[in-house]
Amino acid sequence: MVLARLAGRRLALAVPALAGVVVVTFLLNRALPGDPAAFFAGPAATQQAIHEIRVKLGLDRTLPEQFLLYVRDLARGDLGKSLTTGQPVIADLLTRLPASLELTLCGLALALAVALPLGVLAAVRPGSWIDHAARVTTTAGVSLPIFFTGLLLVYVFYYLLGWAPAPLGRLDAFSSPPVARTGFYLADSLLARDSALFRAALRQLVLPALTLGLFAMAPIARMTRAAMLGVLGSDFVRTARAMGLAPRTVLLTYALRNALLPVVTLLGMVFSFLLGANVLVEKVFAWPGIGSYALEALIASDYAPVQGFVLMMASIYVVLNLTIDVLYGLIDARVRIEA
Amino acid sequence: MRHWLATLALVLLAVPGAVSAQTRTETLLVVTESGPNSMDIHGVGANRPSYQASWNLYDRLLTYGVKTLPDGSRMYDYSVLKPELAESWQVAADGASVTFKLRRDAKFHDGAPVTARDVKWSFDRAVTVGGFPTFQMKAGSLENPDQFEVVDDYTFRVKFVRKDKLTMPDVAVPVPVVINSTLAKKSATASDPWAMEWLKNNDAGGGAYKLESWKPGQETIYVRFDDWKSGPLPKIKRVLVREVPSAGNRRALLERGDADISFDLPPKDFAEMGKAGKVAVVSHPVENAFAYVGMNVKNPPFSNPKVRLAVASALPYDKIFSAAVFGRGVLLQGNPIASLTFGHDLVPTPFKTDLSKTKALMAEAGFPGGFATTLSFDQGFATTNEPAAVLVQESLAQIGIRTTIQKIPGANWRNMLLKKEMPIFLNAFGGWLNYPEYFFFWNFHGQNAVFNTSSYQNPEMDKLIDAARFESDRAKYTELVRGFAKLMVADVPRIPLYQPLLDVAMQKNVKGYQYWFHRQLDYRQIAKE
Amino acid sequence: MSQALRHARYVVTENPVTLAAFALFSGFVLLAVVGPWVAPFDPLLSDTARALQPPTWRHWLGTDQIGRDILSRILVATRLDLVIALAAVAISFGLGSLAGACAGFFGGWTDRIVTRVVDTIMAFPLFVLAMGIVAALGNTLANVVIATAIINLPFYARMARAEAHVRRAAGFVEAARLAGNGPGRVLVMHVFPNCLPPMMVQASLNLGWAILNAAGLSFIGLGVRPPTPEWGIMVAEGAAFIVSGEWWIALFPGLTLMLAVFCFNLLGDGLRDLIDPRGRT
Amino acid sequence: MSEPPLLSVEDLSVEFKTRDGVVRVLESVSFDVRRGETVGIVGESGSGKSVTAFSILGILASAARVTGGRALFAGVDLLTASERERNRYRGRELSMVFQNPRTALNPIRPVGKQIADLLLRHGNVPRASVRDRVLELLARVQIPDPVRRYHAYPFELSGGMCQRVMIALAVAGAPRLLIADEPTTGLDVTTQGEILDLLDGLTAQSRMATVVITHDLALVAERCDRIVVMHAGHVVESARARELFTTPRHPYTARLIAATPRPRAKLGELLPIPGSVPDLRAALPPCRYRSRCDRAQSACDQAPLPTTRVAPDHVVACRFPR
Repeated sequence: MVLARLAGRRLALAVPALAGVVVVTFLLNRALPGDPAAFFAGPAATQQAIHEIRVKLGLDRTLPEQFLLYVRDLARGDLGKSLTTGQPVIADLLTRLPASLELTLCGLALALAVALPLGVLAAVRPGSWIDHAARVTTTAGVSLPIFFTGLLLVYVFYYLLGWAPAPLGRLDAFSSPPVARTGFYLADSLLARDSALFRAALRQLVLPALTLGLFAMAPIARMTRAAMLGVLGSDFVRTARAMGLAPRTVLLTYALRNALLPVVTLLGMVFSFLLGANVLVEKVFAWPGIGSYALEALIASDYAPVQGFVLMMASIYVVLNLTIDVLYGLIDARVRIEA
Repeated sequence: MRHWLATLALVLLAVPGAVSAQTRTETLLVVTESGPNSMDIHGVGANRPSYQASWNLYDRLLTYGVKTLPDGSRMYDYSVLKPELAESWQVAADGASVTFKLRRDAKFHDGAPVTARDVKWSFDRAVTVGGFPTFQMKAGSLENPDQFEVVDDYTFRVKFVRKDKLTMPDVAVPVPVVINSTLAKKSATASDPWAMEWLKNNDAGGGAYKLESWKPGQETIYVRFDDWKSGPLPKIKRVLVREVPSAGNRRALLERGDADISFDLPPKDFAEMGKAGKVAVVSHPVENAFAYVGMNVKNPPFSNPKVRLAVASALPYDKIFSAAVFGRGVLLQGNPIASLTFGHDLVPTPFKTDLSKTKALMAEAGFPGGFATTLSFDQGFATTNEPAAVLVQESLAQIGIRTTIQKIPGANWRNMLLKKEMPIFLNAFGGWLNYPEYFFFWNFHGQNAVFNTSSYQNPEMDKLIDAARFESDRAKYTELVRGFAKLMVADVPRIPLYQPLLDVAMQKNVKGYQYWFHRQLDYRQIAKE
Repeated sequence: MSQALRHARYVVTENPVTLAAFALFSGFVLLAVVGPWVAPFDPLLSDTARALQPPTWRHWLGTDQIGRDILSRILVATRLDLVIALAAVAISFGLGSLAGACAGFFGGWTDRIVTRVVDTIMAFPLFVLAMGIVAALGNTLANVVIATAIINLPFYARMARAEAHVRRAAGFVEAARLAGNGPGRVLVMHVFPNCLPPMMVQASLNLGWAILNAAGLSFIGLGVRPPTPEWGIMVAEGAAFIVSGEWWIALFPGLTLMLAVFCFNLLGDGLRDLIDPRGRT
Repeated sequence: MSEPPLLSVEDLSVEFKTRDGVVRVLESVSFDVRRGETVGIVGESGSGKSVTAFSILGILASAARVTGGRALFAGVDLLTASERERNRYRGRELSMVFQNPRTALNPIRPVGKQIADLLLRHGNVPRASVRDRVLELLARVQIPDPVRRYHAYPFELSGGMCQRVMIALAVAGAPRLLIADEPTTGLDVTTQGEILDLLDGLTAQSRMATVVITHDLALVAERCDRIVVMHAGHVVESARARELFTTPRHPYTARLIAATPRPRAKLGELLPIPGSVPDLRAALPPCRYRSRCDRAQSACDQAPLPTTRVAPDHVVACRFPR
């Protein structure tokens, strides 16, 4: 189908970028100061013991050799083993990825639910108090360091008011996770029709999603406002008003749908940005995502997980751009027809 | 749109499902900063939380007694050995070996009976895998498999290589665990004879607790092994250990009653929680351990003893003790032997902050104008080290030593220690066996082990340490300890600052906590009212 | 010229928020210049007797764990944080737009190389790239700036490339080339100035982002070296004290940081109104 | 011609607030339109033709403000009516066809659906049969193969085809007045003819009043009953088509006619109109044509500019008509 061709072209473009990522991560990792062999030889290790481990990890070979070994393993889908958790990296990443995705998607959904209406309102009444208020609040949201917002929210809503649940990760201590079908607790608990579990998972998600969401509201609101301003001034909106269509139809079906095009493209960038900023939110909310996993590995100079993480993020980025294009094609036929 | 917000508000305010009271008193929720990276204490690079897993999942032949301190808190008694897996033991008349009688009714978690063959396989494994476990066994002169002999299914003999008073205590430390060898061998391979890979993620023990589930980096769940025979059956049925990286959140969890127990919080939180009284805080000086400022005695400028003495009289001991450690410890001010260890009173507090003679010392050392250098510390312990480093930096500046602070990530820290090139740094060391010569053997002996961070080599010191290790006469032993303690204070390769406390905060209904030398939680003695 | 001035006055007066942003920005620049002299105490002086004190008349914003005056540290830190922000943005703005403009203008191999590099950087999870760089090269101030600069590079490169590509065919560029100017001169004199306006907007937004990035790095221990005062590190250090009740250690640097980033973002919007025709009401 | 006019615009004045000051785009514009009649509004670009139409429909840009006058449509003043009330008139009582059809249609919504939207809004057509009504309309505006074109997007249709869709939209609600703003500008000549014939055919069938806005004098000459000439926001002259061309009384109208190419006229005979439309921001004399008028005298500066009725159906706004 046409979209398949579009997807094919986008993938072809992504391959060199991915290759670039593989090389850069490999070199960046090798430049990390720590020597994993020393770290894992344990406190009482002697030089000899550390050398043993270095050989075992294959770190004694020349850089090009190590790179070839790495690429060969990569081809076999073996991302190596994490020395911090002792598990194969691919297993760690796959168990932890849904946690990060679920958090980022909820954060994005929250941001959209607030920023889109704000953007539209600001565009419908430019220069009014709503316009300024929208701009000031969303900009304030993005001006705070994300970890600080998180800690503040925990302090106020959990520690002082007790409204929010304990920041203990994806589920409180006493409920066990649902049967893993998609890995998304919300979806899995719905599939298992376990409303209590759904509520428990949702309650744990609120604060971290709000922290992430706050961070994404500004760009979305700003882009929606600019796009809506442009569309509201366009000829076809004037025609729609001249035809006496209902104000809601003019605003939503005609104007907003067209304004969504640039917003959708922006979503791709905001999503990957949020995945990156996830690292800090996961640290604050004990969220077992891939961000904190990569951070622990980076601090411990444990190469395999860092490389695995970056590769996964790069491929998510490619898949993301693909979905954006498809989404774009669905909304705007011009792209679909001309592809 | 409105509908969605309504459900969100409803969900937020709904009261969490009331977990039945009964399960709540039989479940213990522990919150820690980081979790185990292996279930096998012999594993490569097993971290400290892995010791907690191994201690609770596996049995050992012996364990230590218990003593109650004046303040009512309970701790292990390193002078008393008690049976665990071994019902009884008999040191041979010629003192060349010891024979253990194993319990006949002991079983592993998978129901298989525990025999001497399992013990031999486990001990052989401990002395041959290399790395930390092997070193720890060697500290008690348990060095090669020939020493271990299976007499019959329930009798196990250990032959001594030499008379070493540390051998028996070394049998009760976390390393010599008893592993279910038949189960383990099923997963052994030619390249991995000791089933290291399998045992890293699986439980082949017979200890008081079985492993229900382990999600690395998230949570570890233990459940009680009801057929455990090596001691009184624990009261806690299920233990949840949740990793919560943010210290602030861990404190909030404790204060709001959502978590039962935590032990790795910053000293300030323990000081305040102790005063507030909402949560019970039990503290105990960590035995045979202290935080210190180390200097490299090989390379100038700290190779000059006068410079080291000047530093010793410039350090702001009280300021560090109050602002960085919040008083959670015992002030040592240079005393190389920590409290609760034999010999701690032989060289009372040799140094105090006194800038008067530092100028003269620096001049005599040939540095009237002072010099510039770097002050490093392990980023993993930044909570106390960073404020301490800033205070040290400020005091050294007053005697002309200009330092730039270098925060080094955990992985790289051990690497830097091994290189022994850091001029001046903050570090800490704690030995499991509570004997002064054990501490000096690791830290000041000429063999220059990794813990001898100053790379201090003095034949005279070696003579004193080696003699003390095998000296059984009380009086002579005391003189030897006084000797090497005095020598350390004179040469001052490092300046002990304070002996840290092991603080544990728990809800008021948590009883039975016991301090152990490995500084981890032992769930077997804990109960909840 | 008067028309542009009148237009600028219109934007600033018409839009009070942008006016406030300009005032705030000049305030920060002034503080960066005069900070050290205005600070009531030496920002590095410890005073353990008065550690962890809430705001008092002596220490208006309270003291931190080893008794240093938080107000003085915030004032002195202004210069460092502005330097981090401006340096990072300057490098990424300079390098990025130059590379992008060349790629757009010359096309061919330069274009292919630059786009590949930009795609690679874009494919990286931004924050992890920063962590990697600082962890690899050590957490000196320079590395924090370089890490932040590299992340923002793609925005400018792509924008410059697109503008240069469009401008290349424009009439006046042809004319300049026909008039005998070398490609380099044409690029710098004609193509480049026209790429400036949209990138100015992006630059101001990135100023805020650079400071936030430095703060994020500090939170995971890769930030600026102690004891140098810097907003991000002060918030990260103060974070551990929120629950225990010493809220002022993190709150005041956090608010200052927020105000600065807030001001940069609003400045960005103001600049956009000034430059982007569609924005003109 | 005894019926009251369907639409009568009286002294309509409109201002635009821009960053360089206030622009008085329209000043006391008046004219009438009767049922079945076709009125042409003609003038150079920037003379305020389109603004007049937008004011009547109430779809002016946010920066515009109506500062005076009335627009009575069958007795109801559209200028002072509430937005809700005005919205009920638009598309149902009066509708509009715009200049560049391709951009005047929603680019990401099939044209059939856009017509259906209007029918569902005004034509009280049940949802089930709306599709057939749309196909009917598409056929009425002579769009070939309407079933396939129903799902087409504006960018897939030619300019002419898009204009036909616009016309379908405009007549779908069976309005009594249709305003066509430069309906054929930008189309090739043959399509222009077809579009204009189509418009005449549709409006004649239902005696719909039509206003055609254009700068093409030749077009209004053939197709309009009466013509209103606008210059810089003023109605300088309005009369029946034949009288206007035979006896133009306002100097600007005369010049306009002289500048319009006629079948037999040679290029040399065409006289350009000197000067250009005055800048409406600056202070303006009562007669805004003064700066370009070759008959201007000092008396022209006296305010107000008189409008004299030189014949029952012929008005001119000039102190010294020809």
